[in-house]
Amino acid sequence: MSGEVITPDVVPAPQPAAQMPLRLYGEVLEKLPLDLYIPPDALEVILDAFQGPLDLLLYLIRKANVDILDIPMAPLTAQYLVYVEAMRSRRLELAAEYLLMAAMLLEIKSRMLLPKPPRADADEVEDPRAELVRRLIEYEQMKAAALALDAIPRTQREHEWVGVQVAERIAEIQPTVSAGDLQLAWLGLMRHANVTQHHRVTREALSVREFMSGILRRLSDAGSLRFDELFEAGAPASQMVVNFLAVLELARENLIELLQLEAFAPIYVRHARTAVAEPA
Amino acid sequence: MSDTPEPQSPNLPDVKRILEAALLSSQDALTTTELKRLFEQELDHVLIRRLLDELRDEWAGRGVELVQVASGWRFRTRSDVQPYLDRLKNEKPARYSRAVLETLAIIAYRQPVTRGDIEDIRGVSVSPGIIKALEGRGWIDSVGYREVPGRPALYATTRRFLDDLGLRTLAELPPLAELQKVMDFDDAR
Amino acid sequence: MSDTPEPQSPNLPDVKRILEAALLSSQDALTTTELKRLFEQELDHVLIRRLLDELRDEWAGRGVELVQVASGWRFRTRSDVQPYLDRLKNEKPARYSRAVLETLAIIAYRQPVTRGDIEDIRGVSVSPGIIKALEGRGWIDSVGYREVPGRPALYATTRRFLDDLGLRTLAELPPLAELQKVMDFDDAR
Repeated sequence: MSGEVITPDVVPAPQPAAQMPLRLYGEVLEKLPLDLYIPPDALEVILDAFQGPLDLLLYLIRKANVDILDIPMAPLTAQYLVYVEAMRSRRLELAAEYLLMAAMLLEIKSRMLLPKPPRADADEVEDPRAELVRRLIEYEQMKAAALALDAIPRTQREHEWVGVQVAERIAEIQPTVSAGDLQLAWLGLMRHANVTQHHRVTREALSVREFMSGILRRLSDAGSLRFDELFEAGAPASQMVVNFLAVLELARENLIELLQLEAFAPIYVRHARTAVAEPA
Repeated sequence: MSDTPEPQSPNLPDVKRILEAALLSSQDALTTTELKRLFEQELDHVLIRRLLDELRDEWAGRGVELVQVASGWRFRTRSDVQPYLDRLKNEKPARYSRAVLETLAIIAYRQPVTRGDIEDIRGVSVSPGIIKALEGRGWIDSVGYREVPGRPALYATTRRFLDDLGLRTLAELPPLAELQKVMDFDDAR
Repeated sequence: MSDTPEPQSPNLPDVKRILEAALLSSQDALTTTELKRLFEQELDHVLIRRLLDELRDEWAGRGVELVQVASGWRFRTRSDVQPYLDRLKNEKPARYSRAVLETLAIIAYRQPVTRGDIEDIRGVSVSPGIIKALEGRGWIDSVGYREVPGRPALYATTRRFLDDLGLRTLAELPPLAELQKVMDFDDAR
């Protein structure tokens, strides 16, 4: 993909031919076709500039200012062949497409020379040039479209996308955990420790444990509470029972102390030996 | 699940401020549907659209503009500041050869096309390097195969191609020249 | 094919406009020395600095702010729009490690427990980071101390833990009795 492309427009204007005669298929060309002359050292560059035989043909047609719908096949073919011959004589690597096009042009030219068959439906006879013209027009269209596309301002040439840094996250996205994850974690633990029996916890016991935590939390806030304050008046009986079990379990695990100064005096509940200095 | 407090329902100036921040910081263009997701409350498409238009107007005349491209809304620098920004860049922007540009034009205007189709139109063979360069830029990709012997790949342009050229749809491509002549010719024969 | 003309000497408003566009489109922070390279004429450091200060003031109160960081100047989103921008992201949240999940399970099912209790059950030491992570999440807290030497903290799950897991009470945690069956089944095959 060579960057700089020399468009056919920079081909120098024809100059009077004073050099060696050009030969076309062995015959010396007496008269140079219009707009044909190319300075020898420019040939390579110029041929490089053509994208292929269609591009070359278009150049010749546009330069000669002829109607693309009524191409004079003889001069065009002659000009084209001179170019191709020039390429060959300079041993430039000639793409096969150029030769294929030369054959096609010669074929069209010869068909144009044949007398038209005297038919009634003469309208239906197709112009031998039709297919070539269709291709030339389509290619020219795309050539123009390529230039138009390239003229559109585009990112990284005329524009840059704006992309402002996003401030550091305040809080990273937190992992989610489901109850099932916990179940699996416990399962893994138990399998690993093989202490299932020991740690079997029933639904009931869990409720007790929840109340245990709750009582400890309240004691942390309040310091100590009257025993009856641990029970919510009007709570369902089942809840009262679970709560009571929680108090007993806390006492059994030495997590709380139950204090009664004298018989029938209120019972106080506090963290085990809370009197010991507790870090603030 | 995040620890950040749920944002309150923002009022309109805040909505615009948030839209602007989202568009300025996004790596890609954002559609109005995506922009609606910024807000907890359900905002109307028409409202978002109106605020985007207001933002675009507010940015007019600055070095950066809000544009609507194929994949949504996006800020980009204006072309008149680009020569300055180029001074900061170490590499020059890619220039494409005529072969690449013509191939791109054929894919853009005639898609989906096979490499054979492109060769028919250009009259020369298309090197794999050209297709690779366009694919590498993210401007074309293969969208299927033509069910003929060899199952050649069918190429089409991408949304990124439109985005990079600042177009919303293929219909915004420059109209093809000389189409009239082709018609005349077809009619004439 | 764009033969962009050499930019003319810009006047001051243009300089500011160009600085803004460069900073908005740059991937990295830009130093004043780099910013000077935008312009052909030699601009004073003090001038650039003054314009940057002006820009910073002009952007105050918007969703994006101009900040000076160690590596230079850059625009970035303000933290208050972050919760909105987060909604656009669809990254998957991270997952907790097995160690964290097991610790959480032990605290949930055996609360109140000390770190020592957790270590007894898991058979490995529990890093302070795990406890911190769960406390930071607001899922566990210390509800007291066990009156043994060292007075280790007793951990329990919080209301927020139940809320986040969509449970009303701990009793709604998957029953462990059923787990036993699952395990028996697993062992049997």
